[in-house]
Amino acid sequence: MVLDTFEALAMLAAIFGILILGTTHLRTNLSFYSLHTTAIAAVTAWIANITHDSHLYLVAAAVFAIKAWVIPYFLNTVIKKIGIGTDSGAFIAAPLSMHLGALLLGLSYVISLQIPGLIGDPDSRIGSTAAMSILFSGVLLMLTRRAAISQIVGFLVIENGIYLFAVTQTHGMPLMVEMGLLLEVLVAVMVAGLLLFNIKKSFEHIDVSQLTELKD
Amino acid sequence: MFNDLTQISAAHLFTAASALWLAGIGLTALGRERVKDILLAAVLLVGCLMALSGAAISWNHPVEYNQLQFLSFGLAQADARVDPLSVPFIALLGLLGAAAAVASPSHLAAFKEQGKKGHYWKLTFIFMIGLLQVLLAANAVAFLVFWEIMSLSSAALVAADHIRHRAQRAAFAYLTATRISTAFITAAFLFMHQNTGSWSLAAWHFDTPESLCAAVLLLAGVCTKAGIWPMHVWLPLAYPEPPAPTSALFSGLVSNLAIYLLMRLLLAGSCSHMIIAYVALALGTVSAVWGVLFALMERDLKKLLAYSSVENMGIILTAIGVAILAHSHGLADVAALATAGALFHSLNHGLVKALLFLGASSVERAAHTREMSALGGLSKNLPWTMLCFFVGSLSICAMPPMNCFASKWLLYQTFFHLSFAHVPIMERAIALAMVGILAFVGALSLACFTKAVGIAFLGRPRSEAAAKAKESPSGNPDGLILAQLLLTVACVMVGTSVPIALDGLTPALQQLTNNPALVGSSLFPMPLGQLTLVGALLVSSIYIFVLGGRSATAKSYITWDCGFGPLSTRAEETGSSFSHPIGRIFSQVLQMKVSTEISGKDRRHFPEIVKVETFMTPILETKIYQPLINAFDWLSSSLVRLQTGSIHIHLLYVFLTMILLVFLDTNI
Amino acid sequence: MTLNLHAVLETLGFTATFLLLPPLIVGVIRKTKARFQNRIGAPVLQPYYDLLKLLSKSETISKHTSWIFRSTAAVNLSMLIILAFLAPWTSFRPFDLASDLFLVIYLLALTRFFTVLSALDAGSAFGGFGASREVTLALLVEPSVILCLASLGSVSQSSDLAFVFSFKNMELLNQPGLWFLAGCGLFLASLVELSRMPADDPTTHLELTMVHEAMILENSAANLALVEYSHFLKILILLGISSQCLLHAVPYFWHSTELIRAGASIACILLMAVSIAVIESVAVKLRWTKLPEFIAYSVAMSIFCVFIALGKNLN
Amino acid sequence: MNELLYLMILPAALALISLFLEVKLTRKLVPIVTWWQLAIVAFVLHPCLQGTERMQFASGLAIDKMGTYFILLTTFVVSCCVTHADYFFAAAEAAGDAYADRSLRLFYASVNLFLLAMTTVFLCDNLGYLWIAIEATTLSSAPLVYFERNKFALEATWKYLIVCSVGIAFALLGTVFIFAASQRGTPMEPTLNISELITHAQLLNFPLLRLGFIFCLIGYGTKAGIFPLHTWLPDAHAESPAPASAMLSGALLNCALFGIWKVASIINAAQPHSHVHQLVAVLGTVTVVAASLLLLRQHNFKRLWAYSSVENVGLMVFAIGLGSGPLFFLQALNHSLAKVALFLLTGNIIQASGTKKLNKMHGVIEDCPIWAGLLALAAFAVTGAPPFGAFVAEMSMLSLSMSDGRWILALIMTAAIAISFVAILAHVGKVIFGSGKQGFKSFQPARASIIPAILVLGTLVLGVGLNTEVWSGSWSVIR
Repeated sequence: MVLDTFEALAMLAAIFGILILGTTHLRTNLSFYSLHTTAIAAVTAWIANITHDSHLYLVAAAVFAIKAWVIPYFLNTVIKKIGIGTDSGAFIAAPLSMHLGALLLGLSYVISLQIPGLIGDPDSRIGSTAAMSILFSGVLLMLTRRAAISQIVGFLVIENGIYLFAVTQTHGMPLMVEMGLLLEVLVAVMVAGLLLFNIKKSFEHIDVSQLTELKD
Repeated sequence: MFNDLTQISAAHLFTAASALWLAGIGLTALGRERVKDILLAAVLLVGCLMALSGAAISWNHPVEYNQLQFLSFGLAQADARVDPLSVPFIALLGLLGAAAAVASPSHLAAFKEQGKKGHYWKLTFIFMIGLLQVLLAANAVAFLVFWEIMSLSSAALVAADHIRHRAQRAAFAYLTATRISTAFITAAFLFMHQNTGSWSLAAWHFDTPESLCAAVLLLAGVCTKAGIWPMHVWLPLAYPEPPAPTSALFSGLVSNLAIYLLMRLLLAGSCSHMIIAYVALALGTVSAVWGVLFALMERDLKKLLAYSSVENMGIILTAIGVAILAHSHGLADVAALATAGALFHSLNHGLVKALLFLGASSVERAAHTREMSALGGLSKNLPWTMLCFFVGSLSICAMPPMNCFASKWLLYQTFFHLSFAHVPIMERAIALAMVGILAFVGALSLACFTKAVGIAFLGRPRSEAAAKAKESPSGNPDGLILAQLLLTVACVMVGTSVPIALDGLTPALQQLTNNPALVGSSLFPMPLGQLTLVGALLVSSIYIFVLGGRSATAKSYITWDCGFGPLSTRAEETGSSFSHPIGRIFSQVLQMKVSTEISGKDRRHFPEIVKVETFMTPILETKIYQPLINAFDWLSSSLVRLQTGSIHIHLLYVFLTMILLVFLDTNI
Repeated sequence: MTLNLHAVLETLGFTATFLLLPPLIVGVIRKTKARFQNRIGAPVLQPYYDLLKLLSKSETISKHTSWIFRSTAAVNLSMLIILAFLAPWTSFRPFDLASDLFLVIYLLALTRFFTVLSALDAGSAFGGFGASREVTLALLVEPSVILCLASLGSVSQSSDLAFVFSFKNMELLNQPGLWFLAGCGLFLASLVELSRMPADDPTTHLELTMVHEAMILENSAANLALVEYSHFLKILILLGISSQCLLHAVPYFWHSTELIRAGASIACILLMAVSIAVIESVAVKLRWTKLPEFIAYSVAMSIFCVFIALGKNLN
Repeated sequence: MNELLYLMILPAALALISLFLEVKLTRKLVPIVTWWQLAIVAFVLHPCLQGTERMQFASGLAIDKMGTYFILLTTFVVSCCVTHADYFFAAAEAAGDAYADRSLRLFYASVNLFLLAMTTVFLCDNLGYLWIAIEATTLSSAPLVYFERNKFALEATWKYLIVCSVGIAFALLGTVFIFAASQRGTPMEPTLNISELITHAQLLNFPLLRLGFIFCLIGYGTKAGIFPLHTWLPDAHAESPAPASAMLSGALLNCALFGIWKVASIINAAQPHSHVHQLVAVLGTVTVVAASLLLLRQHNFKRLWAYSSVENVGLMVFAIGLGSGPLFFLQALNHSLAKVALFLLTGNIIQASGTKKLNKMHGVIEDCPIWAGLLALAAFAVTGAPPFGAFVAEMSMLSLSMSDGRWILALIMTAAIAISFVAILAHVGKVIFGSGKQGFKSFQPARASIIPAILVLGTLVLGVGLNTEVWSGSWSVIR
């Protein structure tokens, strides 16, 4: 199978996404996340190139600026401020979850064949596979990591997966929507980061699996 | 012309009564003196009199009116109508309401807090409005609305003495039962609406195959509300709890309205489902026997009365069952008898049970207890209460010439006539067996009420409180006694003029049986009034000529004590020992066990302390309801365990649901 | 309106019969029992003397009693007098008074209601015992009585006992089995209702074990006389009804004259009195807990009656 | 465009002002302005209330009758809550645990942003904007949940934020799918514009549309609290201060459900009787059943009402599954009125008795009869007892469901509603009845009752004055 450039980039993004699963070191996670988002921005730019859609360039730039640069920078600052560098542990050991992520990449391919309406549309299959895989990586990240910051990263990865899906399957949504989404994600991360400080202050840790006071 | 006039005025009277009561709620906020109680009682009374006169005017003239149509409950407006079936119940409501109004001020005089009085009045007025409008509702939605208003306000009245845990529990049990009943009835209404496309109660007929489902649901709902076995467990808890005046309304009307609904829909709607008839017969029979058996074993005076309601509701239900049966067989005479029996008995029972509850409340007020083992000898201190309770007991045991005798007689005749009608032999066998069962139930209820009167009022006082009891705080008969007397007179009057009463019910019976030739009094050919007269003459002449002349010379002495000297009152028969022989016979049903504990050095010959205790395990509660509650509890707690508090698990739910829904979506 | 002299005379005769006969029946029972015990016994008319004696005595009343106690005797006697007019205890009836089956049963129940309450009124332990037992027995007996009579009524399609027991109802003509079973069932039930052996021994003086006597322990003088007399009247009526059943079982009486029937009615009642005496002489009082087993026979009879009645109307 | 400005300017301005203004002033000012806002909204949007008129503000921003109703309801709820909040904070001061000025400033700023976001939700005619607006409601309400600044509030806020954001992310995926559906195999221009999608619904790629709807259902359903996605809901509703709980329950849930409704109306236009509707109806029923069972075992007064909200969400989802917009709104309206009254009253009672634990509360009727009476009435109202409005809505729903042939669901629903009634009344009964509580400090009970009384009266009027056939007939759009 010969991959298009943008497909190759998408797969690269998926692989970076899986690599995030491989370590509990938070700053490494963030670096991988940055690379992963950069790849997605590149996909966007390449598709803009194909479709000659000028607004996609803008989106690519914004994605790169906000998601690959501002957000990781902000989260890095948070990590520094609260002084917790590694995740306190995972429910599934990090390497294992990375392997699981890799397996899910395969599954994603199978699923993307199943999506109704996309069947028989070969040019989108790799893109949706990558997007699905990223989605799964994010889900795994959220489900297996204890640190609050990992959950934020997990959410971001899921969001990236959906974004990649949108870009590859529909060649980008309307500009206003894309920009709104970006802004929204940014604010969400900010709010979550502020809460993170408070969690650290109140509980002296950021292990969300210990937040189980509220139940029936 | 005259007809129009009566229609308008009857409708106006009912609306005005409701409006007056509504205004009464507002009046509770004004003034703070005792005058207010009398004013509010007057409001209640005037409303009741309006309802009574409205019923009298519209007795023979069905009225449909739209004065309440500014109220709209979403699916339908508050259409109202008065038809022959609702009129007798409205009359009962007016009478019992008047009794409650008369009893209220003296009941409230004992209250210290103003707030409680306010609650009492507000809830009573709402309750009354609910009761009246349920009877006037012409469509199912309005019916449901007022039905719930009535149920909820009466539940709040049950909780009137809410400081006590018992009242809270009772209110909760009642609320649960009434909500379950409403759920069933709602489902039945939905089905009927689906079948007929109309909410009007008059448009519903239960003679099509698809109406079976609705009929079953309706029966279930009515059984729950009327306290039919096995859904009666709430009844002995709830009936004793409301304040004295409202307990009369509660016991006399709440269950009766369920029966009213059943008659309105199934009888007037010409139900032709045999299965309904059989189920009604079976459930009615079981609850008649069960109710009276438990009533007999009961130690609490008001609970005894409550269980007796279970019995009577059961009997009425059997009659309705037979009416359906006879209707589908085309037996006009049996159907007429059964319908008349059911209708007349539910009215009579309402009247009598209200009277008895007022009497029991009077006892409770005087002796501060309802435990029969702590009562006794009240006939001296509470002569009026005693008289009224005695008459009520006579009536509820269906002793001639009381009103319940006539209705019970109609029921006997129903089964008797069915036993030689042209129906399958099984049904005839059931009919004859039912005659025996009715006799059995009658004998049990005689045992039950001789116990109630004999243990509570006769003999010697078993406690200090009973010995010091006074008819009323002032010692003179007050409103509560007056209310009892009112109902007593009503009972006796109905009992001695049965043909007139039945003639009054003729329009209702015609409506229920769809038989315009039916005349109520023709169903009851016995000259009971004349017999009563003869009996009364005989009794008084024997009393005067044989006994009366000698009372002056009669020597008053203690009760025979076998020469041991004054006996302790503990040697008297108690309620439990009175019913013990019967309890032993039915120990399987009652789960009755007796434990005897004898202690002392030489236990066999010289026992020092003998302790005998009887235990009863309520079989339904422990064997059916407790497991059911446990099951719900288990279900609930396993669901609660889903809420682990771990965010990871919560996220997992989101993902799993997503997978499930996507799977479902792509595969259906 | 002209008074029908004949009817008046008939009524007077009828009234005199049922008013005077009851003590005689009891006298017969007592005499027979005495003979069985090889005693001469009191004269047959002794119950009359006893009643008269009681009437002349002065009364002692417990101070704990209420008006119930005083009125019970009057109520019971009145109800039984009415019952004597209504119930078909003899084939001879001076006038056509509809006597409804259920009314008869409930009038009997009314007397029980008062009796039981009056027993509880004085607050003595014995009265309580008696009352408690009375209602228990009534509970067991009532269904059998009503089923016997109702199955007769069901066959004749009428609940009017006067019609059922009139020798005119052709539906019932050839039903000796039904009549006989009903008669036996009613007789057994009457033994219990009337507090005779083996349900109750009216002659012991151990009130602890008794039913009826325990209930009337507090009554004295005229009050006692009325209560006793009412009880005698009840014996007459109940035995009368069961004897009527037996007479109807004999086809001969269906075709005989009224006079023969009337004579046979009285004779049969007296015969039954004798048989009660015989039973009481040869049987023992059953233990209280064994009584349901005895009453079960009566109930069984009534169930047979029901079966026959159902079969008779089998279309 | 001008109208849009009118609708948005006040909340936006207030959000800014309240950050800087004296808190005492803000507490008085915000309610007054919010009631003004209600008047303005009513004035601007009143043409939409008559007939079928839509108002188009800009591309992707438009409002129809349904949206207008909801926007009015939301503004009304927020107005009530901020009005009551003034009392709430005064009572807290009187009880001696006044909140810091900083907290209050943030509270009022967030409330106004929250109102702004919610207003926007109903103005959206574009699925993308809708998503953004709904996510914005989450973000702006997070500070409200965290208002108490304790560990519990923190935990609740975190769960709220993360679970809802993740859930909502799926709604984004759904939106993408619907966008793809408008792109594939049809001659039309790809669009996210809802009214266009509805107009061209027949041309859309239905399998993709359906998939998109499912993802939107999951996403907005998480926000709305459909079982088993509701897990964050009791935490957030119970830990936020009473006025905020009331807004979360009475206004925010409606926004999420409105999202579901919007997407459902596209499906409805594409294929009116698809299995998807059945699925939604079943999901609603499951939610009601589960919530009614969960209600049986509650120990915390506010969690009780939170679960009751879950139950009502189930009912609204059921209405959406039946495809009936009017009934959906009617249920939402009645639920909002009753639930806001309940949360506010519950807040009062908790402040006065100093505990949230149900087993430690008793005898409110002795301590403060007016609160007890209102609590009972509101509880009746929220459980669908007549003569309150929820009864009308539920009855109409059941009736509609019967006529659609879904009588099994109707029966299950009837039973579940009965169970929830019993469960709620059991708890409320224990709170109301019994002997009075030691140390119950009711603060200005009459003043505290004004807003709840108005709300209860409102739902009562709806219960006795509404003819649903006439009313829903006037919608003409859908059923």
